[in-house]
Amino acid sequence: MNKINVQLITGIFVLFGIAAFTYQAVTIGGASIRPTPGYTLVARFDSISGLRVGGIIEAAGVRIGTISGIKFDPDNYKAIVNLRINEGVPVQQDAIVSVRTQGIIGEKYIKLSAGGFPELLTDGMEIHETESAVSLEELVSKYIFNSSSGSGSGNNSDAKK
Amino acid sequence: MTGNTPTTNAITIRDLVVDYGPRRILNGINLDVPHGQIMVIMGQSGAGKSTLLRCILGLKKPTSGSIQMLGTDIATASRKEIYKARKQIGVAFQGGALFSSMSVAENIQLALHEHTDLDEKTIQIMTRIKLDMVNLLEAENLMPSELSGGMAKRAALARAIIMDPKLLFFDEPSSGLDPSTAAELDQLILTLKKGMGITIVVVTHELDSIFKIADHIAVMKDGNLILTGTPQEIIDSTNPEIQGMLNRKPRETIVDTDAHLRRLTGDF
Amino acid sequence: MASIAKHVESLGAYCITAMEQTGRTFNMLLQVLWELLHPPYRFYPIVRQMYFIGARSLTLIIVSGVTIGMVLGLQFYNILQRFGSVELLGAGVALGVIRELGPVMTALMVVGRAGSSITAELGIMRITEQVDALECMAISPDKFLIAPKVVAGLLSVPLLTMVFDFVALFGGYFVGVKMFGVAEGSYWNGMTDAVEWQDVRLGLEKSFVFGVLVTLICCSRGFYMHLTKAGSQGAEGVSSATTDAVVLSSIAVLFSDFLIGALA
Amino acid sequence: MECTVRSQTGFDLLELGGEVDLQFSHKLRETILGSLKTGNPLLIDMAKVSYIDSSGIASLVEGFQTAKTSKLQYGLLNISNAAMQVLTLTRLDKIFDLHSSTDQFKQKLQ
Repeated sequence: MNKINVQLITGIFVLFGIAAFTYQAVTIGGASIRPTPGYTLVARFDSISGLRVGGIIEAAGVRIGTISGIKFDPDNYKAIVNLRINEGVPVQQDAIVSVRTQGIIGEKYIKLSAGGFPELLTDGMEIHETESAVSLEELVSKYIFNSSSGSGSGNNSDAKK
Repeated sequence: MTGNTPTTNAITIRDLVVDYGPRRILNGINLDVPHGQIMVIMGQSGAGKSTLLRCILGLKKPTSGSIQMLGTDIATASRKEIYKARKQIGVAFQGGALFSSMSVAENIQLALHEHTDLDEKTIQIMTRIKLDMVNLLEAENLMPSELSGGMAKRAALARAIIMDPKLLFFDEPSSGLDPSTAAELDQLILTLKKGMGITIVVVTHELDSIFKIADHIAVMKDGNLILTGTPQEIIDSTNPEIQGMLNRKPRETIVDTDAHLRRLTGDF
Repeated sequence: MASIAKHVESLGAYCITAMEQTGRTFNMLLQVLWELLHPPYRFYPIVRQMYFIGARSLTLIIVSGVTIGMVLGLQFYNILQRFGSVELLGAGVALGVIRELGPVMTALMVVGRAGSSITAELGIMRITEQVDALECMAISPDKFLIAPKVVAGLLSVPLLTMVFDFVALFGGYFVGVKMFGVAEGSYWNGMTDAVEWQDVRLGLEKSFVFGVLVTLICCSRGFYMHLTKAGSQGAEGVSSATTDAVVLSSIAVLFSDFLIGALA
Repeated sequence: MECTVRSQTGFDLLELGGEVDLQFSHKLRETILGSLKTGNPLLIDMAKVSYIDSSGIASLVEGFQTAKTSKLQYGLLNISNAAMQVLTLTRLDKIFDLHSSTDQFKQKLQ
C-alpha cells in the first residue's frame, strides 16, 4: 500500500466528512457562526402549545425571524416568547403576533401582522397584541357544540378542559 | 531499579513456582545463566519450557519465586522497570511472530523507530547490517507472508538483535526446518555469541542442535528441572530419564501382542 | 433438581464471564487514555487506521445512506400523503436520519466492515505471538495497537455518520421531489425548519459514543482472546471471537442509542 | 563516548573512544559528516573504543559512503579488539581502509 495514497484518501475522507457536517449544522440545523443581524422583541401569550425554539416568524408569508427563546412566567401563568426579528424589518407598536399552524397538523409558527402606528419597537420592547395558539380540539368542540363565543382568538382562558 | 547488585549471572532464577488453576506447571525452578554463554533449556513438549521462558520475559507472573534478569527482578518489578529491562534483550519467537502488516525491514526497524531518535539513514544501514548477518538481504522488502519458515526465523532473529541486546532468547530455533537450514541457524547462534558476546538462552527439544551450540544444558521434565550441566555432564549422566531422552528408545521393545491389540481395537 | 442447579450454575458462570469481559474492556479504555496522555505521540498510525476504518468504508456508507434515504422518502411519502401533508416529507426524512438512523446505521456498518476485521487481526496477532513480540520489544501494545484504532474509531464514525446523513437527505430528495413531485422548496425548507442544532448535536454525540464503543469492544475481544474459552482454539477461536465481537458491539450500539435518546 | 576532531597536515584525525552505542552514535554521525563537509580526508582513530554497536558501525559506513561520493580518503586507524570483532562479524573489515599507523594513511594520500 502506498503511503501517499493512504494519506491522500484519508484526507479526502476527513474533508468530505467535515463538509457534510458543516452543511448539516449550518444550513439545516440553523447553527450560525455569527448571530444574524437583527433585534429581539418580547411577547406574552396565554398559550403557545406546540411552538418551539428555532421556529419561524412570518409576515405576509415571508420568513422575517426566528423564535429565540421561550420562558414561563410564573406570576400570571403566561408564556414569554423572545422573537428575533431580522434587521430591516420594522415592527409597529400595535403590531399583532399570533401563533399559527402550517397546514392542519404542521409546525407551529408565529405570524406577524403589521399595525398602523408610526412608532416602531426597538430591541427588548414588548409586543402587547398577541393571539394564542388555536387548539384543534377547541375548534372541533366549538363546531360540534355550536359555542357562541367568537373566533379562536386569544385571551380565552377556557382553552383547557 | 530494584536489586541492582552486580552478579556474574545474566539470569538468576530462585524457587520459581507457577500454577495454572489447580495445575502446577513449574515446581520450584532454580537456574543460573552465566554471562556470555549459551544456555539450552531442553525437555519434551509439556515439560514447562515455554512457561519458564514466558516467566523470564515477564509475559507471565509467577505464583512465587524470583527471577533476576540483568539486575531486575522480573517477578516483582513494575511494568516500567520490566520495559526498561526488555530494551536490553532480544526475543526470537518460534513462528517468527513477524508483524504481518509490515515488510521485513519495517519489522526489524520497529524497535529503533520506537526507542531511539537515530537518523533514518543510520537505521537503514543498521537494518541491512543485521539482514546481512542472517543472510537475508534479498528479503528486505518482502512481506512476512512471502517468507519460508526458515527465512521467517532468520528475520525474527535479525529483529531480535537489532538493538544489540545483552541477552538473546530463541524459542525453538530449528523446529520445523530442514537439517541444512537448521544447521545454518545453529552456526549463526554461535557466531552471535562469539562476535557480539551475547548471552543466549535457547529453548528447544532438537537434540542435534543442542549439543552443537550449548555451553550449559538445563533438562526439564514435568515442571521440574531434573539436571543442569555442561553437555558432557548431561551425556555422562546416569539419570535414566535423561538417558531415555538422549537415546529415544522405542517405548516398548517387546510388544505384548494381546495388550497392543486391545489398545488398538478398544475392546477391554 | 440437579439439572436446575446445573442451569443456575451455568447462568452464574456466564454472568461472571460477562463481568470479566466488561471489566477488561473498561480497563482497556483506561489504558488507552493513559497512553494517549503520555509521549511519544504518533499520528501516522492513527491516519492509517482512519484510512482503514473510515475512508475504506466510505463507499459502503454512501451506498447505504442513499438507499436508506430513498426508503425513508418512499415510506414517509406514502404515510404523509394520506394526511395531505407531503410538505413535511423533508422534515421527516431529515429528523429520522439525523437523530436516529444515521448514527445507528453507520455504527452497524462499521461494526460489520471494520470491527470484525479489527477483532480478527488482533486475535491472530495474539495467537501467533505477535503481541508477545511487541511486549518483548518494550513497545506497549496498548499504545501501538489499540490506541490508534480507538482514536480512529472516535474520529471516523462521526465523520462517516455525517456523510451518511448528507447522502441520505439527497436519497430522500430524489424519491420525494424527483419521483413523487413534492415541491423542491417545501422539501428543503421543511427540513431547515424542523431540524435544530440540537438534533444535529444529538446525532453527533451518539456517533462519538458509538465510535469508541465499537472499536473498544472489537479490540478487547481480539486482544484478550487468549483469556477466553476461544483462546485455546486457534483459528476457530478467532472466528468465534469475531462473531462475538460483532454481536456484542451491535447490541451495545442499539442499547446505548436507546440510553442516549432517553437521557437527552 | 569521546569524539574529537583534530586538524593534521593534509587530513583530519577523529579520535574515538569509550562506548559507542545507540545513545551516542548520532553524535558520531554528525561529527563524521561535518568533518567530511570541510573537504579534508578523514582518519578515525579507534584505539580507545571499548565497545561499538551496530548503530556506531552504521555511522562509520555512512561516513565511508559519503567520503566515497565526494572522492575523499577515509580510513580507520588502530582498531581495538572489541571493535574488530564487530567489524569481522559484519564482514566490514574487508570493506573499510584499515591502517595501523598514521604514516600508512599519509602515504595513501599522496
